[in-house]
Amino acid sequence: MEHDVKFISAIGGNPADATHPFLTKKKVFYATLISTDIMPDRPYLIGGGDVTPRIDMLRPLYHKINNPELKRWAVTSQDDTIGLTCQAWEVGAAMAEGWDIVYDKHFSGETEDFAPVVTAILATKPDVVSLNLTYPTYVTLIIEQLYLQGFKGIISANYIDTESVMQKVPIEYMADRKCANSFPLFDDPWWGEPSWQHEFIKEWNTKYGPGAPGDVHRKITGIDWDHVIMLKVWAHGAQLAGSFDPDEILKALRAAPSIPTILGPGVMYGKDMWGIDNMVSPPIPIAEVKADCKCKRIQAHLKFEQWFESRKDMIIKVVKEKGQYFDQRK
Amino acid sequence: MAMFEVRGLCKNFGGLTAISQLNLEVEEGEIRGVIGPNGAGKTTLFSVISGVYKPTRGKIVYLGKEMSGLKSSQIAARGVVRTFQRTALFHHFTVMDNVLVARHLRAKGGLFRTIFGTSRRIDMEQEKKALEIIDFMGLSHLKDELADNLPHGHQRALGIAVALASEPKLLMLDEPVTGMDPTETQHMTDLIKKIRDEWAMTILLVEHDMKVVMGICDKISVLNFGKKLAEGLPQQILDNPDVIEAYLGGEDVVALLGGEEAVA
Amino acid sequence: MELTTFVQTIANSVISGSIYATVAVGLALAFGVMQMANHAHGEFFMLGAYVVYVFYALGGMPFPLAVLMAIPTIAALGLLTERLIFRPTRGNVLAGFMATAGLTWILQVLAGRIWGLGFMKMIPTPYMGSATIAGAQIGLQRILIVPAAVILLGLLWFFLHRVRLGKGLRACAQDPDAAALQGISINKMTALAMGIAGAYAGVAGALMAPIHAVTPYMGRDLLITAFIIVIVGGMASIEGAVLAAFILGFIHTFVTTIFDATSAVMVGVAFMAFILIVKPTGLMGRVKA
Amino acid sequence: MLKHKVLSIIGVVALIAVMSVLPFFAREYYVEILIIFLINVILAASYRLIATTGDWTLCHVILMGAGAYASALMAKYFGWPFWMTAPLAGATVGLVGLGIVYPMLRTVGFGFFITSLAVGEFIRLSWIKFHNPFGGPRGMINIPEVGIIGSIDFYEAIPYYFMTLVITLVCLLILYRIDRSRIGKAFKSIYEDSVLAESIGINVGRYRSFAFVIGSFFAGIAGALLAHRLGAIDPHIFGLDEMVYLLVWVIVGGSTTFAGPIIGVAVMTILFEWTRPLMEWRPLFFGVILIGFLIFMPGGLESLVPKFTRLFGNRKASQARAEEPAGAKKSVV
Repeated sequence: MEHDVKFISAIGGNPADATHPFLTKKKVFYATLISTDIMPDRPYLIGGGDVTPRIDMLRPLYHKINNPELKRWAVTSQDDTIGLTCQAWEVGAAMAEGWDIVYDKHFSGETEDFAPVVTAILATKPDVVSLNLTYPTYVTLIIEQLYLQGFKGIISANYIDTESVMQKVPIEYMADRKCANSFPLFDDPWWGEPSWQHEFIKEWNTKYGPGAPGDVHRKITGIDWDHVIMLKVWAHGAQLAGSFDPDEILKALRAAPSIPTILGPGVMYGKDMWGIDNMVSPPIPIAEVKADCKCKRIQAHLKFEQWFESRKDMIIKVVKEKGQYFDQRK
Repeated sequence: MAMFEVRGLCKNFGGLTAISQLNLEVEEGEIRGVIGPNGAGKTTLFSVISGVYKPTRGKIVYLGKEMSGLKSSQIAARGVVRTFQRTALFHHFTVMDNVLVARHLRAKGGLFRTIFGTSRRIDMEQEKKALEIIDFMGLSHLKDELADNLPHGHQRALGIAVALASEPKLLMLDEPVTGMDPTETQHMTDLIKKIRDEWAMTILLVEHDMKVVMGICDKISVLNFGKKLAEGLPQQILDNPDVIEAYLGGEDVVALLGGEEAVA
Repeated sequence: MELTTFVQTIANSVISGSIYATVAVGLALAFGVMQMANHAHGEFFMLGAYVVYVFYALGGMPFPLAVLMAIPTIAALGLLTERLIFRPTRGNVLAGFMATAGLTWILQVLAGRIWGLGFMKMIPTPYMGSATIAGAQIGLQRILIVPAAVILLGLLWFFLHRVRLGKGLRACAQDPDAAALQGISINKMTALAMGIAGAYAGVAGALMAPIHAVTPYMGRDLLITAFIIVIVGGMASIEGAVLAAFILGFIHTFVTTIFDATSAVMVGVAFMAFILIVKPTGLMGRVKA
Repeated sequence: MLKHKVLSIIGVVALIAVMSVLPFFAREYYVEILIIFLINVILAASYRLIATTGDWTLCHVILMGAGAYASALMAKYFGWPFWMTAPLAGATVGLVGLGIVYPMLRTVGFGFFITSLAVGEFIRLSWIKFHNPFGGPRGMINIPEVGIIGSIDFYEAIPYYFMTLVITLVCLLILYRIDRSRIGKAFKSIYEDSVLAESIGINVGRYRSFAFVIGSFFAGIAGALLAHRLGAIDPHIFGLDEMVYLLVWVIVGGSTTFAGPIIGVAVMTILFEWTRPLMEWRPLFFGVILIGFLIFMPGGLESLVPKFTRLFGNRKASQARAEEPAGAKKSVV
């Protein structure tokens, strides 16, 4: 640690596993997007910028409210850590919301051709096909197969890259399937004008957008703004605490009634999910793909905590059965 | 009964027959010549006996034990070792290492001895033995030279040294003197005799050089088109009209063999 | 497994078999002719897909044309590889293979640098929609692959059996020395073989571009499959490669449908090991692998 | 010859001396690099042992991975200490090697090479497939540290470095003895002329698998050292790219002499660190090096040594090479 690092922001997943003991020893404040990295023995790691798996737990609720008549819920995701853990939480939530889980398998990260995977899913005659935390590339290929193999139900996912799916599938199909995900667009009028979100997206585009000096040759992704959330949170905490000491910052954040994030005011939460209140938990937008604007539009903005408190016993039971509760993932 | 027997041996490659219904009996301590025109199946015979090819039919019996179908290494372990027509050597080994590797069968000392260096004494013995063989083949002045850098004659000699080093009871020499000048040939011929006499080995010899064959073989078997054409003492072979017909195409034998010394 | 699912899976198998075959024949042919194996074959496939990305997705050229563009482009790359890597390492198959492993890295980095990493490239599907065949729904884009593969393989067969040059190529594949004696120029033949290998890998990639996730690393996983196919088929045997390609296509697709892709590859490897034990020369090969 | 020996002994001693003071002058980061370097030395040297029989493989890195997993599992689930798990990991991988080499022996040369790629992939995929016990794509986390022995905390870089250094030296010594023993000679004789070797009683099949198993054992040891340093392992750090890096080391250094691959690792590690700034270009850079060496210096750096010695009129040059079976030009295949 030559440079006296105070804050590291990373996507998380496997890299975190190797570095963690070291960073903890050195008391480095470490933010990861993916809350599955949060562990009681990693006191200085906060997460939740990526709203996973809370969004995956709220989508069953959202679809139940809108389509109470539907019953059959199929869910899949790649078989890595985040996939396994987040799918466990989603299945728990879906069952708590009264869905029948008809398909609950993981496809391999090695998958080259998704036709067989989708064939297997459709063989279970699902009303909803949920892609949980499936990576965007796979999401595109799976939705393409759902389209080609004639799926007629609802498609729901953690994150849908509308742009690339449109290359493979008519926008109308996505609209008809009520393609829902929880990564909103920040130019969505829903945020209101003026709003922090709109300012942020404008700024990002001038910095990294097409033709800009730091042109990254792509649209902003969830990953991009996730980092912002965590940095914002940390800065806020440092302000409240008036110090860079991680313990102070954490104390301050936990005490704060509400923490500003790009998705709205959040709180420090997660003891029942990760064994420590290190998950930043803002309210969760759910957006659907619309044909008119060929884009996602926010339909709902759900608060997580109260809902979770009311369902948690059942959900946690399922997660434990799947061996994905934090104390089982050592 | 004979030390080494081949009974009704057949070897086919796809359609063509290389050896058919061959019988052979070799007595202990004998030097047996196997001759015949090119493509008569001599080298194939060696390859089958030494386990490079599996026989199509027939038996190979050595010291009363069936041997057909074993791997070359197992056959060598039983004491039957062959040399090759091509100068088969470990070309990037020194002369010494060539012979030492060939001591493999006779040397003890497994992995652990190797690792803990307790195989020193054994190594010493082996080197002593190897030097003995090298010296016997008249290569001691070259022992640290790369086999690759040796002149042809010495390479042939080394080839035999390698075979000797594995201490066979039956040694099969495949054209040991090809490409040698008269002096080298004479020297090699004497060596082969000495091997039989001093190392108490039985020798099976394939050779084109009639002088050599006639000179050292106790008995000769003539192959033609994979079949045994004749068998007997050198003189009998020379007098055998079939042999003269088939093998020497009816020309004047004596002339061909370079006069009286051959006949004698 | 329900009937429709079963039919659907058969269809999927045939499609992936067709692609495998198109990719593997080049590998087998090249190996037969020059006894050299190209580790960068998967990257040829990858670049074939990028050709379509550039000419069709970016350049707005009609899809079929873009696919055809891949043939000369990647064939040229094949010729270059033969001249610059395989000829200097001729006779040393491991050296050639490792050198092309280096080429793999070079091509992957260049593709990543030129066209960017991150998510897959966006390539609009030229022929959206799907057809129903015996209760199985298959995307037109995929159905397209089967006739394409049949034509490509047919052309190759015709070339190798009816055209003088092709016959010479086959002669080389069977016995390079004999061919040389007949006055066939080995250099010319190896170049030709690599050209064809490139063309076929390239066009396969091009056809897959709208279906497969187009990234600089898309060739990597295919490589192992392709080599398993060549080994199972019998190192230098083109017919064997085609046969093995379809067998692997069925194995991979069925195991993926019933279990998952990881198991599919594992079963594929196990199958190869089994073949090696019972028939070391491969299904239709003469030479030992 | 004796002079030659004395010189090389002095050289080795000097090298060890340098290696033992180096960490005290290096920043922590570089000590970590040195640890990985030593592990790679074991890997490369054991790879060469297999290659001396003429069998080049593409699964050696995966066998190291098998060692890493084996040691991690034993440490995690049975709570065994490192000094137990490391050798046991070696033994386990030795057995794995014995198991996989059987079908592979049906092939030679390139067939063997490519088959080993597929078989290795099988092993790697089995880690992804079986979440229990291997942890799937995430691999294994919280692998116990070597911990505190006596008063030394082996979590700290420098103690771990010295432990690794000692283990590496022991491994190298053993590998060197085998290389020089009758067994090592038998390996090389197979490479030189397997038909002749078989004809003088060397069971080629058995010795090829023997070499493969020994090589696997040491790959396993290297894996154990790696696992307990990283604290977390997953299937992706044992992929084909890493394997090709190993090939780069062996080819750049040369496989004819015992020192060759070690030189390769040293030079390439330095280059690797040196090119860190141009991260995303690095594979291209190494690809060029690989091609360059295979075409223009197939003997690797070691092949320069005899050239130099000849330059300085050393008659021993030919003998120096003579100690080794494979001429530079033959160092591959």
